[in-house]
Order: sequence, then C-alpha cells, then structure tokens
Amino acid sequence: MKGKVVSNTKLNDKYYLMEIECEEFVNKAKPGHFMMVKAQQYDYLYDPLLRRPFGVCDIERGRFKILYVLIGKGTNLLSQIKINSTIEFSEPLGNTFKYNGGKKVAMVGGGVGIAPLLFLARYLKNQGTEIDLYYGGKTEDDILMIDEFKKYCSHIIVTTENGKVGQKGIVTEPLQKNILQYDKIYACGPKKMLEATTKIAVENKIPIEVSLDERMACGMGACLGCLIYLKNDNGEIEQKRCCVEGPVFDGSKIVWSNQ
Amino acid sequence: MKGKVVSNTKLNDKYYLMEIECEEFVNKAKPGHFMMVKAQQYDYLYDPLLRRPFGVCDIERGRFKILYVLIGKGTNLLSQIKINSTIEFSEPLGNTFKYNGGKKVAMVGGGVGIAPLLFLARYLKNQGTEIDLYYGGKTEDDILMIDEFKKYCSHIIVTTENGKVGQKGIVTEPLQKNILQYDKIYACGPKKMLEATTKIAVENKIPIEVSLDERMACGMGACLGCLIYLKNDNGEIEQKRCCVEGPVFDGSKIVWSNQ
Amino acid sequence: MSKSPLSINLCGIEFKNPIITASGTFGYGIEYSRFIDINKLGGISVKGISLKETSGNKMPRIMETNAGMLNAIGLQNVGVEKFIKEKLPILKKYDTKIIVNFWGKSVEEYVEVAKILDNENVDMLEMNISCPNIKEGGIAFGTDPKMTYTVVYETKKAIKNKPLIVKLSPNVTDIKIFGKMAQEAGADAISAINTLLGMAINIETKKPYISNITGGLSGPAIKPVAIRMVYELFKTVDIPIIGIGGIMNYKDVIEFYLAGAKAVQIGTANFVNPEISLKIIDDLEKYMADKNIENITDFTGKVEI
Amino acid sequence: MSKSPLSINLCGIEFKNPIITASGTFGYGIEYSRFIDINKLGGISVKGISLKETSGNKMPRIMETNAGMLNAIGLQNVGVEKFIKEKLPILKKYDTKIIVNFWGKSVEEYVEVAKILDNENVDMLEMNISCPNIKEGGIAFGTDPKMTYTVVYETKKAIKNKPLIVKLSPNVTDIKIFGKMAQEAGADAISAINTLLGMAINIETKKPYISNITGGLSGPAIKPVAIRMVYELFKTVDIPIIGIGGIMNYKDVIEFYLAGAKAVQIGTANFVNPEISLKIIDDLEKYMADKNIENITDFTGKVEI
Ligand SMILES: Cc1cc2nc3c(=O)[nH]c(=O)nc-3n(C[C@H](O)[C@H](O)[C@H](O)COP(=O)(O)OP(=O)(O)OC[C@H]3O[C@@H](n4cnc5c(N)ncnc54)[C@H](O)[C@@H]3O)c2cc1C
Ligand SMILES: Cc1cc2nc3c(=O)[nH]c(=O)nc-3n(C[C@H](O)[C@H](O)[C@H](O)COP(=O)(O)OP(=O)(O)OC[C@H]3O[C@@H](n4cnc5c(N)ncnc54)[C@H](O)[C@@H]3O)c2cc1C
Ligand SMILES: Cc1cc2nc3c(=O)[nH]c(=O)nc-3n(C[C@H](O)[C@H](O)[C@H](O)COP(=O)(O)O)c2cc1C
Ligand SMILES: Cc1cc2nc3c(=O)[nH]c(=O)nc-3n(C[C@H](O)[C@H](O)[C@H](O)COP(=O)(O)O)c2cc1C
Ligand code: FES
Ligand code: FES
Repeated sequence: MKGKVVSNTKLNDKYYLMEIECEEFVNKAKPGHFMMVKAQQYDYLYDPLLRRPFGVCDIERGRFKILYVLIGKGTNLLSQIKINSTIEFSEPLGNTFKYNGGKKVAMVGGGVGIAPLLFLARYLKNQGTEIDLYYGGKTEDDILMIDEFKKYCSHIIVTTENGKVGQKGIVTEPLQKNILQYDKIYACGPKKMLEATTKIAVENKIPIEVSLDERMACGMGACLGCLIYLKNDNGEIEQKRCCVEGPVFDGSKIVWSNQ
Repeated sequence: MKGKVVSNTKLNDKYYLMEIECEEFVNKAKPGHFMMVKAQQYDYLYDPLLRRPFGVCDIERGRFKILYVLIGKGTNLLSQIKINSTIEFSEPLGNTFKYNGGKKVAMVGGGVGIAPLLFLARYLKNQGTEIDLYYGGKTEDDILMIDEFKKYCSHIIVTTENGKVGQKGIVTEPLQKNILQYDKIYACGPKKMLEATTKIAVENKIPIEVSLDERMACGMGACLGCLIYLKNDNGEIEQKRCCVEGPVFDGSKIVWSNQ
Repeated sequence: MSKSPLSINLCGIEFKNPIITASGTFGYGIEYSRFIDINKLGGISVKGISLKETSGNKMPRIMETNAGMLNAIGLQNVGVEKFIKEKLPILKKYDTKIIVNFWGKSVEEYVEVAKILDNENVDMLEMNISCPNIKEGGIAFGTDPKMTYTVVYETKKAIKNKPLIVKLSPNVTDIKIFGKMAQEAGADAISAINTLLGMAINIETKKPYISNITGGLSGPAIKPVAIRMVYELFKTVDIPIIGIGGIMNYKDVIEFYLAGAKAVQIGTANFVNPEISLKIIDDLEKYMADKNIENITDFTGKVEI
Repeated sequence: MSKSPLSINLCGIEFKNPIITASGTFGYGIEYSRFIDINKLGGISVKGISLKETSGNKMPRIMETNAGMLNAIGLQNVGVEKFIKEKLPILKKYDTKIIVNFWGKSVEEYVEVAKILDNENVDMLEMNISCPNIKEGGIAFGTDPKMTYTVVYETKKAIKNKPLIVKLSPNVTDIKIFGKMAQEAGADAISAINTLLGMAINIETKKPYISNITGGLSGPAIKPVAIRMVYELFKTVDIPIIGIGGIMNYKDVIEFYLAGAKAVQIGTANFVNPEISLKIIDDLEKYMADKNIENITDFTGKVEI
C-alpha cells in the first residue's frame, strides 16, 4: 500500500510521530495490528534493505499514526521523510488485541510500547470499558501523548526511573497495588517489563495480553525469522510466528526465558 | 568539502543543472578540473557507495555548477537533492586545460561533454581568445546552455543526429570544413566523437586537448582504476591515471583503441 | 509467435515464466497468497523439507546487513508427511510449478525424502546440499566433492519420476568441481547459489546478532558472487542452471541469464516487497517485447567475453 | 595511564593506533598526503609490490556493486626497486608504520621480493597470497593449503628482520586450514580478508563490467563474511589477526575486534571518504574514553557466545 505522509513530527530527541493518509489501510486496521514500512524511499537503492515493523498507534479520519523511536538506519531514515512524500507499507498485519467484555482494564506501557495502546484505548473506550493506564519510562522523554490518553483513560499513572515526571520507579510497582481492580491487562513495552507485568497478572489470575517485538524479515509468515515460544495446555513448547500468530499473545503462555 | 545546493534544476528529461555554494572550492577550481560528489546523503547508508566524478561546468560568485545527465543510481539520487541541502564533494581534482596563447580556438562538445567547456570558454574569453563552439547532440534535448555560450563564443555551430535543431549530422562535419582557422582545439564528449575530432586536428597539425571520462573509485590516484593509455615520444605506451594526470590529455597522444 | 517469450522448459517441465520464488523465502507458498496472485508465478520452491518435522535454530535467527541479510532459520519445517498432507493440497490449487526443496542429515535421509516426494503431485525436487545453518548434513554435503557425488548419485538412483535439481553452496574454493560432480552423479539441473556464510556482532551486547553465531548471507550484496558462480558453472556443465542470489529486478534476471542461467529464483527480495516477483515478470515481458526477443533463454550464457 | 588506549603492539612493532590503510586502496600513501594528515594513521599497507614493474589488467578495472565494488587492477605496481628508490623515501617522512604488501608469480619471486624488502627501512611485510585478479600466483597460493605452507615457509626462512603478515583469501571452503598452514609455516600475523571473487555484466553491452571478466568484491557488502572468517581464524590460530573487509566506521572496527582482530585495515572506505580513517581514529578515541577501556585490544576475541 501507499500513503501520503501528512506529518512527521519530532517529539523529542528520541521520538517521532508520523501520520500517514491511507483510507484503505485505515479501514482494515484493528488495535494490535502492525505494518511493515519501507524506510528506503528509492526502489533502486538496497540499503537499508528490509522493511521495518511498526505498530498502528492510532487511526483517525483516513489517517494512521506511527510513534517511533530512533534506533538505527531505518528509523533514522524515516525521521528524514518530508511531509507530502509518498511512503510504502504493507496492509495491517498480525492478530489483534481481544476484547472480552471486561468492565475495567489496565493498560501497561513502557517507552515506545505505548504506541499500540493508544489505538486500543480509543477502541475499548468506545466499548464502554474503563481504562487505567500505567505508563513507565526511563526519563521524562519516554512519556508521550498523555493528552491523547486522557481522552480515554480514567487514571494515568506515570513512572520514570529518574523520577523527573510521575512517580520514581518502575511501572509494575503501582500496578501491583491496584491489580485486583482489573478484569484484564494489556501490555506492550520492553521484555523485562512485560515479564514482570505478566507475573503480577498471573499471580492474581487476571487475563493478560501482551504485544511482542521480534526482528522481522517478511512480516507475513514466510521466513520463520520471528518466532515466539509459547507453552501450550499440555506443557509443551510451541513455536509461533510473531508476525502471524502475534504480535499479541496470551501473556500467561509465553516462555519468557526463550524470548 | 561541503557546500549548499542553491539550485538543482531539471533542464529536460535527461539533464539537470546543480549549483553549489562553496567559496573554498570556487577559489581553487580551474577549467578542466572535476570533483568527486557524494550522491548518498546519509553517512550510515552504503548504497550507492562510491562518489561520482563530475566536471566543473562553471563558477560564478562563490558558486560552481554541475551539468549532469541521468545515468544510474548516483545521478538519479543527485536529481532528488533538495535546494538548501548540504552536499559533500572533494576539492577540485585532476589537471586543467592549458591555454597556449592561441588567437582563435574551436571547442568541440558532445552531449554532457559540453559541461567543462563552459568554464573554459569563460576563461579563454577573458584571455582575449576568439572561440567557435561546435556542439553536437543526438537530439534537441542534448543541446543546452546555448545562451551562456553566446556570451563567450563568436560562432556556435550546433548539430543533432535527428536534425531537430542545428544542422543534421555529427559535429565533426562542420569542424572539418573550418579546421584551418584554429590555433587549438578543446574537446569533451563521447569517445567516438573525441577520436574523430582528434583525427581531424592531427591531420591538420592543430594542437588538441581532450577531456576524458573513466569510471573512478578514488578520484585521487590511489586505486589505479581509471587508466588512460598514451603513446609517448618513443612510441611506447604509457599508463596514465585519468584522475591525476588527466582528465585533460593531449589528444594526439591517446591510444584510442585501448580506451 | 504464440509461445510466450518468458515460457521455458526446464528438464521437461513447462514453466509459464522463469521466475521461481526461492526456498525459505516464500514459506509453503500459502503465506503470500493473501497478498499476491500466486498463479502468475512460474514456480515456487518451498521451504526445505526433511523426513521429520524440525524446529530449527534458536532465536534470534535473522539480521539485516549492508544490502543483505543474515539468516539461520536452521531449516525449520513441518516434515515431509505433514507437508504432503497439509500444505501440498492447498499449494496444488494454484497454477504454478511446485519445486520441493529438501534436505537430510544423512544420505539415507535424502534418499528417503526424495522417494516419498517422487510419488507426489509435485513438479521438481531441489536438493539442498548447501544450507550453512545446520550442524549435520546440509553444507557438509555441499563442500566435499565426494559427498556431493554420493548423495546426488544415491538420490537420483532412488527416484523415477521427478527431475532432480541440486542446489550448490557458494562456500567453496571451486564451484566448478561441485557442478561437475552433481552432473556426473545424475543431477538434471543445478541451482546456485545458496547463502554465503557470514556473521555479525552487536557491539553493545557483544553477542552475535544470530544465536547460531553464523548465518547465511543473502540479498543484493552477494549478487556479484552469484553471477560469477553461475558463469563458471555454465562453462563447466551441460545441464540447466537456475540462477539465485540478490535478484531485485528484471535487469538482475537478464544479468543471470547472460551469465548462464536458464531460470532464476527470487529470494530475499520477496521480503522487501511481496509483489516483487510479479513486477519482475511484468517488466521482463515488456523488455522481451521492446527488444523483440523470441525467448528469454536466448540470453542464456550470452555474455560477450 | 599514559599509554593511549589505541596504541597496539603488533609482532613487536608499536603502532600508535590500529588503523591501517589496506593495500591497493591507498596507493603508496603519497597520493592521499595532499588530502589528509598521514601522520595520524597507525599504518599504511602499500599497493602490492612485485619483483618487476607490472602494468596490471586491461581497462575497465572497477565497477560499483550493491554496497560494494569489484576491482581487477591486476596488481599494477612500480616494482620493488622503483618502490624503494622513489616511493619509500617520501613515505618514510611520515610518522606512521609502513607495511609492504607484496606478491610473486612463483615461490622464488615471493622469496626474492621479501629478501630485498627485509633490508629496507619498512616495518612489516604483508604477503598477498590471495589476489583474485592475476592469472599466475596470487590466489593459487592462497587456495591450496600445501602451496600456502610452502610459500610462507620459504619466505619466512629467507627473511631475518621483518615480521611477516600473511594475507588470506576468502575464496576457500575452510579458512581455518589456511590460517593453520600460515601459522605452522612461520607467519607472524594473518590479515583477512582479501576480496571475494565476483562478476557483474552490463546487460546493454552484454559485456562484463570488468575486462578481466571477474574481479574482487570489497566494501560493506562483504563485512559479514569477513567477520565470520576473522572469528573462525581467532579460534584456530595464536598469532595476531588483522581484520579487513567493509569497515566504514568505528563500530565496524569494534565488531572486528570482538570477532578476534588485533588491528584492522580500511580499504574501500578510503574511496568513499578520504578522511574516513582519521575519523575512525577520532571516534575510537572517544569510544574508548566513554567506555573507559584501557586498551582496544581488550576487545579482541571478546564476542560472547
Ligand atoms: C510487531 C512490532 C511492532 C513494533 N512497533 C513499533 C512501534 O510502534 N514503534 C517503534 O518505534 N518501534 C516498533 N517496533 C520496533 C521497530 O521495528 C524497530 O525499532 C525498528 O525496526 C528499528 O529499525 P532501525 O533500522 O532503526 O534499527 P536497526 O538496529 O538498524 O535495525 C536492524 C534490524 O533489526 C531490526 N530491529 C531492530 N530493533 C528491533 C526491534 N526492537 N524489534 C524488531 N526488530 C528490530 C530491524 O527491523 C532491522 O531488521 C516494533 C516491532 C515489531 C516487531
Ligand atoms: C572526469 C569526469 C568528469 C565527468 N563529468 C561529468 C559531467 O560534468 N556531467 C555528467 O553528467 N557526467 C560526468 N561524468 C560522468 C559521470 O561521472 C557519470 O555519469 C556518473 O558517475 C554516473 O553515475 P550513476 O550512478 O548515475 O551511474 P551508474 O551506471 O549507476 O554508475 C555505476 C558506476 O559507474 C560509474 N560510471 C557510470 N558512467 C560513467 C561515466 N560515463 N564516466 C565515469 N564513470 C561512470 C559511476 O561513477 C559508478 O561508479 C564525468 C566523469 C568523469 C570521469
Ligand atoms: C530466511 C531464508 C531462509 C532460507 N531457507 C532456505 C531453505 O530452506 N532451503 C534452501 O535451499 N535455501 C534456503 N535459503 C536460501 C535461498 O533460497 C537463496 O538461495 C538465497 O537466499 C540467495 O538468494 P537471495 O539473495 O535472492 O535471497 C533461505 C534464505 C533465506 C533468506
Ligand atoms: C582497488 C583495490 C585494489 C586492491 N589491491 C590490493 C593489493 O594490491 N594487494 C592486496 O593484498 N589487496 C588488495 N586489495 C584488497 C584490499 O586490501 C582489502 O583486502 C579488500 O578490499 C577488503 O577490504 P575493504 O572491504 O575494506 O575494501 C585491493 C582492493 C581494492 C578495492
Ligand atoms: S517475519 Fe517472517 S515469519 Fe515472521
Ligand atoms: S580513480 Fe582511483 S586512481 Fe584514478
């Protein structure tokens, strides 16, 4: 698919927010979906070669958003894309967050892992669900789009490791305290955070869905480069493709030691 | 060196003219010089990898010009460069056209080979030399910057193979007729044209300098990738580096069969 | 001129065009069916199949490099039985040739898988003796001329119905020897190249980017090595060569033809753009028409030295 | 801590930093002196020298490929005599180590060139047994373990004063064997890798882009192969390894160190940016300071498996 870059805004030294116009994409996208984006703008150049996976951060009026953090070649190149350029990307890929009708849920986001939760929050709010957001970052730079989340969330609990905004510490601390209020947990962020969050949820028998990152070559199930290890009901370990059977998984089934 | 792209104008489907601001470069540049230009704008991307050689087309008020024709990766990428971007290039490289004090000279240019002749024309005119320009192209698209040349040249004889502008035919035909008027010939263009022009000059014992193209990796004499074969006074064949001992050579010494 | 300039006959099999998706980069064909029209492809070489289901290497298994990528999937596959039962029936619904890439850990395993596939509704078998990413078998067969001869000979002897393609490893001093061995042992065609053995290290974690330590390098970065090897093979063997390695566009296809290929496989490019193989087919059709070429195989081996 | 974190001792020779410009990419050193401060370089490996002046291959000799380039210069050089008379005196004015890369068409020629250079004011000798671009000698020595042993053994026996580096070819099935051979035959260090044999064809003219048909592939495209080989060599030999292949920045240097290098050479990158070696030195200095590393060789072989 192709779309027009409507904005590509530097939020701070690490983060950018890109808005892309593409009716077709927006019509198909559901919370949890990701897409593969071609960072290299010229078909005749092969560096960077592969497309890059990004979660759908939000959709609105024929546009979708990508919140991205500068890592390497691909994201740096994306940050250079000028407004009104045409950009190429796949259709919405992967599975989606499931909505099981819970009345009150917690969303737990760390760093750029906050991205897919915004779209999810919009969606859950529409279903009449009450949402508390636990949002952790290393520094104040990692705390973004609070105003957007305010539209959908009852409480927003922010933590930073340096304590410059929100509570000082990590996000699982306040979550632990309030955990019993929730019917379901949705989480996305660094693996350590997801593992810790899952532990709290499982201990309290609360269903949890997490969205995982893996390096991807194809994004469509062909290369087998993006495996996630799940324990099935018989205790056997199964290999799942993050790009097809994921990126959203039942947290309680993930074999964290293999990730 | 670095400079600001002041303009990057599409002249027609094949040709672009780029103007770059760089006092330091302009102060060193002489007619015949070329420079290696980094087409890839990001240091962290390696495709295209090598810099590309271009002749100094003209200099004026702290700016120099590159007239370029779209060939492959490098030139296509150059054509995408936006005004006000910073671009990297080497200092002026190679040798220069020599001015031997002739009263009337002919310049023979083919296609993009016209590029270095404009700078040369400006220079020779300043020395009080009378210049006739023989300018050949395949189609009318290859005939560029006539207005510029008019400032320096007494006569401009244009030929195109399709006859859409100027005389129909190749540029060596009118040159042949007038050849005895000239004290010296300067030529740049496709090899076949240069060889034919040289033949006419040599037959009429008129000194000729030609500027040659070779694929270049370093542009500074280190890789030995850009050799030109010259016959020396003893009839021995010598290897010269187009980038250091050239790009301007005494046409009468070039071993055309080896080029 | 009713025959399409792109149609080729490879070992008796009619391909509507010479664009085959390379093993391991197109799954079992099914994965891409949601995104592109599989029926337009000349053929599909499926992910390397073995006797038993194999779970492959540990994660991480892939990493991008400059104009290329490393992979060490480790030949994860569903096993020949499941392939036949679950994957093949779906695949056969498409109007494209099915090449089954397969491998074993011993000569016996190669023979056994080949025998099973020989009686199935597939078009060709492609023997992978060149995977750098498994400990036993794989590349060991492809880097020792005698082992190459033996495994190809025994496999060819065991099958009756399907043409046998032998896929060669580029990680050898002299690819010509391996081409000759494969041909003498009875191979009907050669495909070349598989991936180059490579490695990349994350300087922050000090760990290799690939858990298997080394992986196979593919993509545009390796095209010059692949072209050279196809050229060397073409001068050495009489059986057809399927060119593979870094093909990104129709010009690359023509380059492989000039070097000596009779068909080509598209690998890593499928990841960059799932529609790329179809685009290459379209572009080739235009090129053939523009240049008024009767058949693309007119280019085979026509590099002018 | 008075010693610089970048200073290294290679076979008894003190280098102020481990950044050496690779043979064939920096001429005789002199070519770049107009553009950069040569005195800052750790060392220079000069264009491969032979007994007699050699004119090299026909044109064209170079072509860019994806994230790399092909070259078939054919070891054009002024010959050892002229080198000593005309080039070396100029080169010696700079405060940098001089490594003389050399080659021959026979064992005798290797020995003879080495003997001459052994008594000159140079720091190390680097034996090129791996050039893919000449018909006799060169790569033949580097792709046959016995020939590698013989040529290294005879050369080492003939010299008394200079450490001998042996530069290995990547165009082999198993680089470890060649590393072992070189070490057993008396090599003081190994440099790896030279270029990969590749080819590219112009589809318009149908001619190879390189008149020699094939050429050596260098640049970022080959880095994963080079890293893998340095890693394999480090596990095999005890003598120091000089890492070469696609280095473009200081991170690549660290990657080579982790794989097992004790010094590195910068090749194709010099063409992309003549100041690149100096920039790499600066960046490494900063990196060492930031990470508080005592000496860069602390990274050697420290990849965590
Ligand atoms: C399903 C999914 C959703 C994602 N959503 C987002 C998002 O919304 N915002 C965001 O900023 N990032 C997201 N990521 C991570 C993002 O893909 C990487 O940050 C990005 O690919 C880095 O590319 P680079 O070229 O800048 O980095 P480089 O380090 O140069 O990339 C080299 C290779 O590693 C891969 N890679 C590097 N980091 C990661 C990573 N964390 N996850 C997967 N592959 C990686 C790249 O894709 C590339 O193939 C997501 C990843 C996945 C799998
Ligand atoms: C001294 C000199 C002066 C030149 N001046 C001009 C000029 O003023 N205007 C202009 O348009 N062109 C000029 N050229 C030619 C110009 O360098 C090439 O057109 C350009 O490098 C093509 O790059 P590309 O990436 O678009 O083509 P590609 O074909 O993708 O390039 C692939 C490789 O081949 C090389 N190459 C391709 N064509 C040529 C060529 N004709 N000469 C040398 N190398 C080539 C490239 O540099 C590159 O390394 C000059 C060349 C030389 C040597
Ligand atoms: C992720 C991946 C998996 C692969 N798996 C296989 C395989 O199972 N069997 C095989 O013969 N080749 C396999 N290959 C090699 C490709 O088929 C092909 O030979 C190689 O990638 C070079 O072509 P390319 O540069 O077009 O990708 C794999 C390649 C990649 C990138
Ligand atoms: C133009 C060119 C000429 C070369 N000449 C030589 C040579 O004379 N002797 C040698 O040992 N290696 C030679 N090499 C190989 C380089 O020294 C180096 O091993 C190789 O290019 C890989 O490093 P790189 O990727 O950093 O360029 C040459 C390489 C290039 C590109
Ligand atoms: S990214 Fe290829 S299978 Fe998931
Ligand atoms: S381009 Fe390298 S010597 Fe001329």
